[in-house]
Amino acid sequence: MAKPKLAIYWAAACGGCDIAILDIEAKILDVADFFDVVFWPCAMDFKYADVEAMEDKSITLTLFNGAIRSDENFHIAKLLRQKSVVLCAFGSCAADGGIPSLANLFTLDSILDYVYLQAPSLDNPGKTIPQPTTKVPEGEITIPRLWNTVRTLEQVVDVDYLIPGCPPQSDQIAAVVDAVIDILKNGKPLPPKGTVLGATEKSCCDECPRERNIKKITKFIRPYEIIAEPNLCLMEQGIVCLGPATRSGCGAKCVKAGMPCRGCYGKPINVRDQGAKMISALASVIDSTDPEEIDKIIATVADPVGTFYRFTLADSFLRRAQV
Amino acid sequence: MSFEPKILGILCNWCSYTGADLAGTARMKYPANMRSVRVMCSGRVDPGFILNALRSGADGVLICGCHPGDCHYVEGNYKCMRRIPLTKKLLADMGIDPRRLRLEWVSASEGARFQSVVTGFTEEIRTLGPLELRELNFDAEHPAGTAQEISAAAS
Amino acid sequence: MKPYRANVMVCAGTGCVSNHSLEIKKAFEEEIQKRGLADEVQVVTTGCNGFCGAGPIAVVQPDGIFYQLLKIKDIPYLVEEHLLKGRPVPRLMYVPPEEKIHIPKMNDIAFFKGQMLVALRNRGMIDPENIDDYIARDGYRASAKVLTTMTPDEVIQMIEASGLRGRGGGGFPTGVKWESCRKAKGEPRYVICNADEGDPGAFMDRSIIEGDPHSVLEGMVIGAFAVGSSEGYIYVRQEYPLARERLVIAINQAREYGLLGDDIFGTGFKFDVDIRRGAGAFVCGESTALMASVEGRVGEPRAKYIHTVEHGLWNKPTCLNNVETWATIPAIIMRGVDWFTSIGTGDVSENPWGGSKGTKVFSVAGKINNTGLVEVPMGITLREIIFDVGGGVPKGKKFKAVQTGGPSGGFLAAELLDLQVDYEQLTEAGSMMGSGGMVIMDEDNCMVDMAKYFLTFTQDESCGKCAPCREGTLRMLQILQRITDGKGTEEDLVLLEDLSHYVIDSSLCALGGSAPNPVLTTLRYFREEYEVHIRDKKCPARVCRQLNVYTIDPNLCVTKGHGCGVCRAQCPEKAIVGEKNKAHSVIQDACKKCGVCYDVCKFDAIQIS
Amino acid sequence: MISIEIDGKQIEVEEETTILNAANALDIKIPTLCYNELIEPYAVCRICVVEVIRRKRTRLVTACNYPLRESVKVRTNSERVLKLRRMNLELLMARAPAAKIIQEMAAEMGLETTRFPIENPKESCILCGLCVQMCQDVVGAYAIGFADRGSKREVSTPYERTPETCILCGACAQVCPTGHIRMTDAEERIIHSKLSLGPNAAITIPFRQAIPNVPRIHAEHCIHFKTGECMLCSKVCPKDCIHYDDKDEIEEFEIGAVIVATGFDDFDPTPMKQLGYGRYPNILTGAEFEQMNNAGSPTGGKIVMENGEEPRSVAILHCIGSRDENYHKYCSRVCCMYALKFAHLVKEKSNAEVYQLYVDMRAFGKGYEEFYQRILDEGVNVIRGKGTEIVPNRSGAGDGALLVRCEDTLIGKFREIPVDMVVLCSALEARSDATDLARKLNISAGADGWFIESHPKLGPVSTTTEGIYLAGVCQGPKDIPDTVAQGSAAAAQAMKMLAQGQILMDAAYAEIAEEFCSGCRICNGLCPYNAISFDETKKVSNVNSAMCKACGTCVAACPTGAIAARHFTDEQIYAQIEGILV
Amino acid sequence: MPKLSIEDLEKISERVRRTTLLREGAGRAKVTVHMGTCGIAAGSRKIIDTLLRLVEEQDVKDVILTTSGCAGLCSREPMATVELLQEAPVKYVDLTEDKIRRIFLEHVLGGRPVQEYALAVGSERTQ
Repeated sequence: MAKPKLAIYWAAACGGCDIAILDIEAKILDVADFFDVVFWPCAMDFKYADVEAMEDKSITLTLFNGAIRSDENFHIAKLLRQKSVVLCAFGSCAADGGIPSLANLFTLDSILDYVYLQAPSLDNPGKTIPQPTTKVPEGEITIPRLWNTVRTLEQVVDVDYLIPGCPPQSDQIAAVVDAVIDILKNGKPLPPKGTVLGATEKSCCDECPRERNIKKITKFIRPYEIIAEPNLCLMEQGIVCLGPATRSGCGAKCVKAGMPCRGCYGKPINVRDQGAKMISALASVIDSTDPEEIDKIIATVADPVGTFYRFTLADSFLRRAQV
Repeated sequence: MSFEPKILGILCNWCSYTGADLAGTARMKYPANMRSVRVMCSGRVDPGFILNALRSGADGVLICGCHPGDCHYVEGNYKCMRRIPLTKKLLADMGIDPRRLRLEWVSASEGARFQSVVTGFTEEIRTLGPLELRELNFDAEHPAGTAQEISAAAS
Repeated sequence: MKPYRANVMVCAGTGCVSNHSLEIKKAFEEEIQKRGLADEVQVVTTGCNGFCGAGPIAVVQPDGIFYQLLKIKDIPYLVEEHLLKGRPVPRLMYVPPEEKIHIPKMNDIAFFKGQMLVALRNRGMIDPENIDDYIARDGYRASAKVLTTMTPDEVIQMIEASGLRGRGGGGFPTGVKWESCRKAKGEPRYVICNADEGDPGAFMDRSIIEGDPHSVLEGMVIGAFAVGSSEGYIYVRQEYPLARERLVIAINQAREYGLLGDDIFGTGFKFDVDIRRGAGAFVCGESTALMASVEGRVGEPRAKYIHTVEHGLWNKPTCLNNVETWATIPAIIMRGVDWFTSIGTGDVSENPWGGSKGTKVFSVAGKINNTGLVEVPMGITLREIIFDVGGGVPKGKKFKAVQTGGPSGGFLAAELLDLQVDYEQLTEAGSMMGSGGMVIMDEDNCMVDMAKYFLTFTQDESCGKCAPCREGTLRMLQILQRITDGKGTEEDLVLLEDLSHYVIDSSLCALGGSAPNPVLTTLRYFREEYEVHIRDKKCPARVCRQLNVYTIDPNLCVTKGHGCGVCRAQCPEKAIVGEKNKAHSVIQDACKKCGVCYDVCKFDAIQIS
Repeated sequence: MISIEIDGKQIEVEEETTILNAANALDIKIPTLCYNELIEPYAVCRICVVEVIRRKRTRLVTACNYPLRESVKVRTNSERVLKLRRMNLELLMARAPAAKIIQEMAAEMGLETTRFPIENPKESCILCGLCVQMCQDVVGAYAIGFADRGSKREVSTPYERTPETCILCGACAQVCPTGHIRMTDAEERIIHSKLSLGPNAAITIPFRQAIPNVPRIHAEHCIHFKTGECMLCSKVCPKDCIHYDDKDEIEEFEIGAVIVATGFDDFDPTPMKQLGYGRYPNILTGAEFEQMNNAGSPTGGKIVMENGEEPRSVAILHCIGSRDENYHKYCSRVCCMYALKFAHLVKEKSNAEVYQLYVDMRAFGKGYEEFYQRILDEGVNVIRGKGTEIVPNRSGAGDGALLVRCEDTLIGKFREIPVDMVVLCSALEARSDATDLARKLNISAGADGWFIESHPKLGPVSTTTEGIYLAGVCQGPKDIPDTVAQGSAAAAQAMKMLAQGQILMDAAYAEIAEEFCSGCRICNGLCPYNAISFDETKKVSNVNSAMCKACGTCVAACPTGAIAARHFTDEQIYAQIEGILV
Repeated sequence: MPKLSIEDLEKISERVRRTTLLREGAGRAKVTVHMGTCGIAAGSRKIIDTLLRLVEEQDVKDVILTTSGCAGLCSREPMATVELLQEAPVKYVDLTEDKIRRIFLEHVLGGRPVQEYALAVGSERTQ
C-alpha cells in the first residue's frame, strides 16, 4: 500500500521547529522510508501548486509550525487543513502564539514604523515601508498582507493535535513520530482530538533536579544579578521561573543550565491562562503582609507581560493589548 | 441613556457577602450594575477570573474581602492583597486602565460601607467608559489588515 | 679508633668540677696539643673518683699514677714530664697524713686499697657520657643475659638468694620486695629509682649516677623484667643538675642503642625510663611521699599498711629501690650469687634477713682526712673505715663519735669503733645503716649541738601531716635550744626522752620514726655532756656560744695585734673597749656571746673559758 | 572472716575491717579526733594509736585505718598506749589551747596543764585535715587546703583570699571537731522580692502544700550539680530513689482536645520609676505581700518591713499598670477585691494605719460590696485618687518612712501621706510567650495578648480552631470564681467533642491530584492551618483533609491546577463569571 | 642506630677493647720507648710514630705502648724495652724505623726476641 504522506509547513516561525525535526538524527531515516514527504518548503523546493493539486485528505499527517500573522499563513493553513487528515500544531508558535505573538502588544503600524523608520541601525533614506502591492517596471509585485494581531493555528483552522515547545525537544518529536508510525502501521486508534503530544501532564518542576522548599520571596531579581545556588529552586532565590506553570516534557534543560524556565511548553492541562496562573502562584508566596512593602516587591517584577506571557500571549484571555 | 457599565463583584463569603446581605436587609440602595459572585475567601480569587471577566465583557471588577486580621481563614485576604497589585500591573501593560480593577475590605457589619463602595466604583467605571476589547476573536471573513482596515472593521 | 697509648682520666664529679677540674681538663688538652701528643694521649673526663678530699684528681693510665689537688698552672709541667718524657711527677702525688712519702700508684693508696668496688666498679674507668665505654666493661651484658636466657622468676630467685638488701636505708631484702611486687595484681606496673638522697652529707647516689648512669639503667631494666613492668621513673633531686644531665645523655644513648624502649634485644620486652625532679623536700625520700610527688600531689607519706608493691604509683604495683641497689644488680647477675654471698656477714641461705651481704658505699665526711666515697664490704669495722680507709682524724685531734645513717641515724661513741658495720649491729647500737652518710666528729664537736643541728634539719623537713612529728620535734628542739642557751633543767632531759619515744612510736612515717635517734643516742652515750650544759652551764667543746665567756688576752692583743680594734669594730653590741696599740677588753654583761670577736681576731687573742 | 582479740574480748570480723570498727562492735571506746565515717581515714592526729601483737612482735598502729588481715591481739589501753595518748593530748593542748574537745579528753585522762609553752592562746585548729578532705574529696569544691609545711602548716584558701569556688555548703564547719570553722551570714535582712515559701536547702519539699508532696533537689543549691561529688543523699536513701541524671523529657501525645489555661504574668512595676519599686525598701507588689502573709513564708505570716519591725502605716495603691494609657488600658478586674483583703489583713495582724488609694471601687461580685462596707467599718482610710508617686520621707514627719503623693479627688486636693510600707496592686498581663503559643496552636491572640475566644458572648471558652478551648485568665483578666466556672465549661465542651468519638467534618476540603502535582511546594507555606505537607519520597504535596477548612487559597495559587476543592472549582467560577456577564 | 642484639654488644666491646685494656693497665705485651732528652734528640719520636702506625695496621689491641724517661744509656739512643707477660724485658738500642718494625713483628707479635738488635735481656729494677 502506498506510503502515508507527510507534510511539514512553517508559517510565522523562526525555522527552529524544522531544525528540531532534523535533530531526531537517525530517526529521520525511519521517517523517510515510512513516510512520503510531499510538502516541506523549508527542506525542499515544494510549490504551493503541488499541494493545491493534491486531493483532499490525501496527506496523512501535517506538522504545521509557526503562528498565523499574514494572509499567506492563513491561506496555506486553510489549504493544508483541507488536504490533510491529521493537522498538528507543531511548536509553541502554532500552539500558543509563541514569541511572534508578543507583537500583539503593539499595532502593526507602530511595528512597521519602528522597524523601517525608527530603528537606530536603519539606512532607509527613502523611508519606504513594504506595501502589500507595489508597482515595478516588470509589473505588480504582491507580498502577503500582515495582520494587526497574531493568531494561533487553532484560532484560524480546526487543529487535531498540539505539540508544544520552542522548539519541541527532539526526543519528544522522535516519540511522536514513533507513535504515529505505530498507529499507522498497526492501526492503533488515534488519540482524542485536541490532546497535547510530546509533553506530560506534570509541570516542569517534576523534571527539575533542584531542591524545593517552602517559598518566602522578599525580592524578585533578574538571573544576571546573582550567581544562583546550583541545586536550590531558582524561584526561592528570587528569580521568576515559570517552571511551576509550564507543562513538562523538555527535561527542564533551561533550569539544568542555571537559567529559569520561560514557559515555552505552554500551560499545564488544567490551566486556561498560563500568565494569570503564574501571577496567582507567584504573588501568593510574597512574604509580606504590609501593602506598601508588597508594592515595593511587585515593583521589582520587570515586565509582567513579557515574563508571564512570553510564549502564550496570543492564546491568553486578553490575546492582545488594547493600544 | 448614558453608558451602563457591567461590573463583576467577587465577594468573600464571611465578610463582604454577609455585608452585602446586611446592606440588602437594611434596604440600602446601590446600583445594580454590579453582579456578584460568592467565593469562600478573597484568597480564592485567581487573577484568571479577573482577566476572563474583562474578556467576557465586564467593564470593571470589584474584589471584596475581610479586613486584614479579621479573615475567617486567618491569612486568606493577605494572599489576595498580594495578587491584585500584580494583576493591576499586568492590566496596565495590556493597555487596560488598572482602575477598572479594585480591591476593598468590607467587614460583615459594614453594610453602609459596602453601599458606598459599589456606588463609587460604578461611577468611576462609568467615567472610564466601556472596555470593548478590540480584535479579541478572530473573524475569518475579513482578517484585519492595516490600521485603516482595523478601524474600519471595528466601527 | 685512634691507637692511643695513654689516657688521662680527669675526675669530673661535682666536687672536682666545683674545683675547676673541667678547666684543668682543657689545660691538659691544650698542652697535649701543643706537645703534638694529640693522637697519642687521650684526655677523658670520668665520674667521681671517690677521693673527694683530694680533688681535683687526674689518673694517668695505663700507668695508674694518681695525681691530686691539681692546679691549672701544674698542667704544662705535668704533661711535659709525665706524658712526653714518661717521668711521673712526685710533687703532685698523694701524701698519706702520717708519713711524708709520695705514693704514685692509685691502688697503693690506703684510701683505695681498703675498698672493694661493686656498685662503683666502673669508677674512674669510663667516660659516663659515652655508652661504648660502659659496654666495653661488660655493660648491658647482664641485661642481655637476663632478657634472653632467664625467666623473671629465675631473676627474682637469684636476687633473693644473693641476700641483697635495700641500700636506701631500710635494708628490706630486694628479692622479697620484687617477688611480692610481681605477685601483686594490677597493670601497668612501675619501677622507680629513688635518687632523692635528702640526707645532708650523703652524696654516694650522686656519684653513682654521675660516674656510671648506665649501671642504674641496666639494673632497672633487669628489675622491670623481673616484676613485669614497662615503665620506670628516676626521681632525681633538683640539687643534682650534673647527675640529671648525665642521666639524660645516658638514657638517650641507651634508647638509641635499643637497650631501652621497645623490643630490647629483639625479645619483645618493652621498658623505658623517664626522669622526675624532686623539689628538694627531704620527706620525699620516703617511698609513699616520693610517689605522691611523682603523681604531682603534695609530697606527704601515706599509711604504711597499704604496701607500695601492691598499691604504689597511681595505685598500681610499684617496685622502688635506691640508686645503689639498682647499680649492684648487674654485678650480681654477671658474677653470680656465690660471689656476692662471699662478701659481707651472716647467712642468707634460708632467710634473706639472715645477714648483710655485698658491699655498701659510705660517704665519709666531717673530721676525717680522706673525705670521699668509700665502698667497703659489709662487716668491716668502723675503725677500719675511719682510720685505714678514712685516714684518721686530721690535725691530731682525738676521735669522739661517728654518726651513720644521716639525720635519722645515731651517734656511735669511740667504744663502738670495733662494731662491725651491717644492718643488724648498727640498729642494735641505736643508729641505723641509713643511706650511708658517715660524719666523723672529734673532740672539738659538742654532741648536744650536733643533736640540735640534726633535729633542726628533721624538724624543718617534717611535712607536718601527723601531730607527733610536727609537734613533738618542735618541742624537743625548743628543749635542746634551752639547754644550749644554758636554761635547761634536769626535768628537760626526762621530758626529752619521753618526747623522743612518743615521736618514734606514734609518727606516721620513718622521718618522724627516726628523727629522735640523734637525741636518744647522744643521751645514751654522751649524757654527761648534757649534764655539764645544764648544771655548769658550760659547753666543754666551746661550741654552744651562749655558754662561753669571751675575754681578751691583753699581751697577745698588744704584742701581736697592736690593738688593731677589728673586734671592737665588729662587735654588734659595742661590748669591746680599747684604743689603737692598747689592750682591748670585753664588758661581760654587755656581751651577748655571739662569738664574732673570736671569729675575726687573727691573732687568737680572744680566749674562751 | 578472721577472729581477733581486743583487750581480752574475742570477735569475728570481715577481712580488711579496721581495728576501730572492730572495737566499736565490742563497744570498746577508742578516742578519735581526725576520724569521720563519711571520709576515708586520714590518720594524722595519731590519738587512736593502739598496740597490735602480731607474730610475737608488738607494733603501734593507728586503729582508725589499720586493716585486720590476720588474727592478732590488740591492746587499746596498755600503759604504753595511755602514755602516748597523754603526751599527744599535752602537745595538742599547747598547740590549740582554745579547742575545748582537747581539754575535755585531757581532763578525762587526768591532764590539767601542758608542760609546753602556749604561743597562741586563741588557736583552736588541730590540723586534723577533716575540713580539707570534706571540701576536696566529698564536696569537690577545692576551696580550702593545707598550706606551708612542718610546724608552719595551716589550713587556708588559695592566696589567702576568699575563694570563688567555695559554694557555702558549710560541710567543713559541720565536720570540724573543735568548732574552729563557723558559718556567718552577710547581713540578716528580709528582702521582700526574694521571699520564697520554703527553705532553700538543697533538698526539700518546696512548700507545705506542694503537689506532689515529695522532696526534690534544687540543682542551683546542690553540691553535686556544682562539683559532681557528694551524693550523700543517695547514699542514705533506703529506697534508692534519687537519680541525678533525670532530665526534662519531651513526650508526644496523640490528643483529641486542648484546653489552654496558661494564666497570666504579674506586671513588673519597676519601669514606673516614679513609684520607686526596687529602689526604695518596703515597696511590695501584691504577690509579694500575699507571699509574706502566707504562714509558710520565712516571716511566718507576720507583716514586717525589711528591717524586721512592724510597719506603723501601710498604703495600698490600686490600678498600678491597669487602666493606664502607657501600660495596659484594660482593667485587671481582680485588684480591688484583693486590695480590700490586704487592708483587712493589715488591720487584723497589726495595728498599722491603712490608706486605700483607689480609682473606682469595683466590688462587682456576690458578697463583694458587703465586704467593702465591712472594710470601711474597720476604719480603713479609703481615698479616691490614684497613687502617683512614692518618695522617701526626708522630713521624717508622721509615722512613715515613705511619702505617697496622690490627688484626693473627693476633696480636690493633692496629699502626701507618710507610710512605712506600700503595696502596689500590679496589673495582670498576658504571658510573655502568649503570641508564640497562639501561633503554635493556630488560635489568635488579641493586641493585649489575651487569646481570642470564638465568640465574646456565645463562645467564651472555645476558639475558632476546632478542639482547642480556653479557660481562665489567659482569655482575659478574671478572678477565681469566674476562672473555676470557665474551667468546668471548657472541660465540658472538650468532653462533648471527645464523647462523640469522631469529628463532624464539613463536606468541603481540598485535594491534590498526584498525577498533576510536580512538588513545586508553592502551596506548602500558604495554608494557615498547616494542612499541606510534602511527601519527600514521592516528591508531591498532599492535603490533610481533616485540618483543611476549604478556604481555596491554595487552589488559586496552585500553578498546575493540581489542587481542587470539592466546591467552588475553577470551572464553576469561570462558568458563573461568563454566565453573569453575558 | 638499629636495635642492638647481643652480637652487637660483643662487637662494640671488641672495638673499644684497646681503650679498656689501656685503662686497666693489663695487656699481653708492653713496649716502652725511652724519651729522655737525649732519646728525643736521637729521634725516639719517629720510633713511637712507627710503633703507633704498626699497632694501627696490625689492629693490635692488647699491646701497651708507653714512654719513660731517660734509660741512662744516652749514647745508644733511641732505645726501647719490650716486655712480654711473665717474660724478662729485652732492651733494644740504636733503633731505626725498620729495626723497630722488625722487632714489633717478630718479638712483640711473634714472641721471639730479635737478638742482633738487643742490648741485654732482663731489666734493672723498675717499680
